[in-house]
Amino acid sequence: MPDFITPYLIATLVKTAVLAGALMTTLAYLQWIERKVIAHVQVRMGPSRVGPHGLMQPLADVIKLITKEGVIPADVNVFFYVLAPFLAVFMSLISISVIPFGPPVTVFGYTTNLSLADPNVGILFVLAISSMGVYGVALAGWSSNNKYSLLGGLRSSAQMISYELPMSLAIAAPLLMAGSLSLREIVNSQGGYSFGVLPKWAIFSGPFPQFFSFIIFMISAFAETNRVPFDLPEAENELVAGFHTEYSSMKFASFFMSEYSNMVTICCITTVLFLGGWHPLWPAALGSNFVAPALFALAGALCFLHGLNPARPLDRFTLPVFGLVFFGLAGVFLVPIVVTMFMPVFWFVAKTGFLLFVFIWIRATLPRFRYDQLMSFAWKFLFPVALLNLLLTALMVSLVQ
Amino acid sequence: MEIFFFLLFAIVALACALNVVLQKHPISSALSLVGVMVSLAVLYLMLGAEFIAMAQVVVYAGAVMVLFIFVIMLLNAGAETRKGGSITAQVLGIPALLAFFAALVFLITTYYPGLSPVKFGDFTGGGAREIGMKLFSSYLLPFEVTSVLILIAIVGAIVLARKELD
Amino acid sequence: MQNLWIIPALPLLGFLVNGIFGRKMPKLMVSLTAVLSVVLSFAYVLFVLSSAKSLDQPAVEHYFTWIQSGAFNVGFDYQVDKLTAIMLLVVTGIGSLIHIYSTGYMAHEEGYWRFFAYLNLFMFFMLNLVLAANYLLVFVGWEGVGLCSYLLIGFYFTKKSATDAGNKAFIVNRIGDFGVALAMFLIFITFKSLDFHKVFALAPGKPVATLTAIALLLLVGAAGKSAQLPLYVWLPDAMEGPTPVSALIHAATMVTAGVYLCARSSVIFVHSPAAMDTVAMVGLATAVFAAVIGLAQNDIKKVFAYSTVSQLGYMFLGVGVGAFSAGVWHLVTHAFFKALLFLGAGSVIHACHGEQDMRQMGGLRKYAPVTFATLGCASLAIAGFPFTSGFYSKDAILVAAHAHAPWMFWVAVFTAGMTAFYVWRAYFMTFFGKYRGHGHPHESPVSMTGPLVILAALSLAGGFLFNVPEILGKMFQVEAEGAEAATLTYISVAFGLAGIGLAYFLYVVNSALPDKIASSLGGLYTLVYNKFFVDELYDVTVVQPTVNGSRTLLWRGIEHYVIDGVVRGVGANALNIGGVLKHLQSGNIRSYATWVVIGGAVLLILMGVGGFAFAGGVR
Amino acid sequence: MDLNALVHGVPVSWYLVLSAMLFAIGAAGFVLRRNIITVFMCIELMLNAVNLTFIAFSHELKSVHGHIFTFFVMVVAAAEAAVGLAIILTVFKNRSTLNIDEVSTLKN
Repeated sequence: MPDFITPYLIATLVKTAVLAGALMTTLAYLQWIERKVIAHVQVRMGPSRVGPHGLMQPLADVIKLITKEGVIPADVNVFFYVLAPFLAVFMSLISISVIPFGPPVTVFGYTTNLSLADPNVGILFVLAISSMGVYGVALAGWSSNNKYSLLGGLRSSAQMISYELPMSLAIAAPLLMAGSLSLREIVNSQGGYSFGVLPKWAIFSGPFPQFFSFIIFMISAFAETNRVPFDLPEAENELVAGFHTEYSSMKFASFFMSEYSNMVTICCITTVLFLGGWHPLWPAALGSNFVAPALFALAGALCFLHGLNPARPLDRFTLPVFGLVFFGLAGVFLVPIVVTMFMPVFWFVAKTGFLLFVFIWIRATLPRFRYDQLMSFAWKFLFPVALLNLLLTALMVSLVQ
Repeated sequence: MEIFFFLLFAIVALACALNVVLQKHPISSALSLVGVMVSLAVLYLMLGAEFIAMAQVVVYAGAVMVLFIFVIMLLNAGAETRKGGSITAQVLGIPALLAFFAALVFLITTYYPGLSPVKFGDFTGGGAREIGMKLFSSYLLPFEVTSVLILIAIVGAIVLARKELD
Repeated sequence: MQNLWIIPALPLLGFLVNGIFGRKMPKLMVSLTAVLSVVLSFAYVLFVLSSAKSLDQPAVEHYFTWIQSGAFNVGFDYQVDKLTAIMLLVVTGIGSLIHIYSTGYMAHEEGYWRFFAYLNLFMFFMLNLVLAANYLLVFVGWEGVGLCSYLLIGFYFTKKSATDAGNKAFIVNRIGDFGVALAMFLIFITFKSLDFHKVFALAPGKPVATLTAIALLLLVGAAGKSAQLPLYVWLPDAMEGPTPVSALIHAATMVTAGVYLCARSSVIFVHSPAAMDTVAMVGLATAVFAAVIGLAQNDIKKVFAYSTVSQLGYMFLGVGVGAFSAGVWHLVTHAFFKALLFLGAGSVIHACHGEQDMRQMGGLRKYAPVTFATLGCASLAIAGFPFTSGFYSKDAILVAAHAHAPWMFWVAVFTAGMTAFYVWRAYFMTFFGKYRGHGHPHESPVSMTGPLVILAALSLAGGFLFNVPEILGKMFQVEAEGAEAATLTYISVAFGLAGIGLAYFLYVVNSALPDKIASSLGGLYTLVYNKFFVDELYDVTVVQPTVNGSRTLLWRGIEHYVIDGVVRGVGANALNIGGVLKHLQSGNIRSYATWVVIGGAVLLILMGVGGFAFAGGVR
Repeated sequence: MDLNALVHGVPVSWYLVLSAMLFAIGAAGFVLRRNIITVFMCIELMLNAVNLTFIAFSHELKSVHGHIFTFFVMVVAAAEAAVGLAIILTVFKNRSTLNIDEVSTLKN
């Protein structure tokens, strides 16, 4: 074996492969989940044709988008037109590499972090990458040589720049309490429980609970990811489809991919900064380890229940299968080795998943802002409040020390 | 290892820098400049300047250059026109530049050949904590003055931009 | 940390609020902001002093490094020790009273907010001055109070005499400030530091000549700020400002900054006997000189102004003979009774509808009883009536002076008699006899009489309530206070009583006599009445030559022929050269850039040829 | 150049030469380009080159002061970009050209 193949290299490659696979699957199925959730909010069925419960829908979408003709309109700046979706996807995927999903684990005697990288300035890295995300959108808008696209691009750049400020300020407050820029350190600083039960997450405890910061961060996150109610760059009724009007096929899909990937990343960051990362909601001594099996078992039981009274004929077969899968998962999460290794990951994923659900939920609920409202909201309300919150936090932190 | 990454990003930086100067269209120049800045950020990382590397990306690539692109889009600036001109620049420009560059390289190679080699991890004093400590102790006054400067710049930019409206 | 910065910060806050928003705020808010900021500051001073463990050693608080340049390192440091504590109490205490008084006195004036903004700014700088822990920070306060003094003297800026007086104060003070600046340079060269504790620790080992030079330069500054000979001329004119300003700045606090500086630098002074003697002589001469002028003044504020100059001379005498604590004691008691005198004078002027000439007053004791009573207390105190505050402090100085040189005692005690005479002359002219002015005099509002009463109590009892020498203890290295000599006390009291009696005889019993005496003295009276023509003398010897010299020599001579000639010559040649060079100034940025690059290349090549002298400095 | 030495790391002088090259390219752009925005970008390029020198020397001296200086350069550059671009907007509005050679009079 050549000497450059170190355990570190192997571990990194494996982690990269696992993470990339998991992330891509998540992105694909996030679309499905979103459609399903919105459908249920609106009392509809949602996708249900391809596969059981429409589970194969993402696959079908991908095949459709790949096989479609990739039209390159006549008067576009070809280089930038092609570059823009790549930039967007690249910038949205790369920041997942610094997210810590769990505490260090030991596999075959080799201890490794459950994250691809752990730079000392992790959160700055995330900010840096997210600030670069503007380019994809702005370039797409400009290179399309279409005034709606250009407007969409300009709008989205302005929006992202504006909301980056309150977001950075909201991030700074929990950083003050953690005293580090490394995401792993930030999560570690939120471990433990006050009074034995209340977790020391930034949102709950510390010298100044970061509740406002959390809210500000979430609002900015909606704007940064161009989600409803801040989805002005792609406001259909005003701008056709915004900056990606002229895009088709896989290039079009990559913008969606980047949007969902941004969502996932930002939910991970929220979990790390405010919700204590992989730390469970209550101590393991009080049985938090049984949450995962209980949840899966509950899901399995529900599947069986619905399988007994099927709404559609096919459900009679599919739902019990899902039920068995869930029961299996519940069983897996009772195995001690899995508990020690993956229970933190479960908690992390659970929190992130909940936040993603909030994103979808809000999309199904709220109307869109007007552009001037959006801007004045960022500059005249969010920014001062974030600043005030930062000042208060700094004051409290310095008083406590 | 270091030599590989250095050469990679140095070449990228140089290529992008040349592109900045050679491209006709300002938006191509701007994006090439972003490339220079990001490669420089990587070089900073190799030199142990973690914080500055990130600040480089956030401030330069993420803010300043976005502003440039914004203005280019806003003015819909096209490829440059060739009208009027400076005879001085055309006649003396290239020789002067070459002389300047040659003198600079000569000085560097003559007087700084024996500096210690850069190895990743040699210098770890460039984190946010160290810079923050220095910034808020020895450099407090410059820091505060800089904040005033930024305030002035904001006011100035707004005044100039408002004039543009009426 | 006792967070001393809060003390000056509060008035600064008041200044900012009033200065920025005062124009738009209702008067009540303005006065509330101003008064509250100072009163809170006073309260915080009390809190600091009560919570301080020991004030024997100055507790230095370092906030941040202000200037750092090579070996020159000045921090923004405050310190509090006993001397500072006393000054703090005086400044904030009297300041609070005068702020309250001003709300009544200034109630009907234009620029009400401006007045209070300036007054708060003054408080900030004064507190900065007494709290500072190094000379440079003292100098900031020193210049700041000078600025506020200028602003407040010229408060009625539509009046030419007021703005002139402001300019005069500012210019005369510049001479003193120049001395302080030179002293600071010398201190830094000698001690490599401006911090008090470092300077004072090193002072004993330095050559006497250097210390003498520093002390004398400091004395120049102190003489400017504290209106000593020969720089006293600005203070009487400073009475053009509103009366509360005269009381606060030109009687109680700012003018004592010079005394404070000398007392603060006592370590330097005691090592230089020559400087000490100079201080004593300057003080004594000023005391006598001002007292003589005070004898013949008719403007009530001018009388008190000259008495201030005279009393400041006393303080310098005390400092000069080595009785630093006696000097500071007199500073404190003087702050009480002179603030009271001025506030009382203000009340009198208020009562007489702005009249300041004592010949237009009289018989006011019926109309303004509270002013009458309180001003009486102040007059007793300044005359050194037994057991009033002035008695103790003046006595301490006199005893020290006697121990130093008996003749100084005799001159000083004679001056004390004169002081008693002219203050009581003013008192009798104002309150006794018949009212000689116009309109109906009236008593002032409570906001004005209230502070008067408090200050009257302090004037009477302040002497033994605040036994400064006892408080200061071993603060100063050398205390030359002689043994308590009862005889000396009797003599000084006798002189004081004689002065009062003479005033009573001349201005109440036989009020026609003074005019006869004046006319019989003839030229001498004219001389004194015109303040020895010092202003005219300065005008002829300093001001006119400066102005004329500037006009004839600098303007017509140097400026017109030499500089203009050079400029024209250059201009003419430049035109020719420019004809050639104008092609460089094409207005084309790229050409400019090319020239910059060429310049850079030439510079680099020269550096290479020159061997790159600083190459060795890298490591 | 001893190639074996390169295994131990990159000589600092390489960084300096790279910085000199970037600076020279930036200067060339400044002198040769006509578009005012491009010229402005070349200024940023030169600033970046200088920053690299600061960081390189900071590594050589093992001190953080060079980083601080770079930090200030960045902040000033950001302020400069804001004002400069505002000026460019005004110039464009007044003369409707971005050619630096046409903006060569100080009159009106």
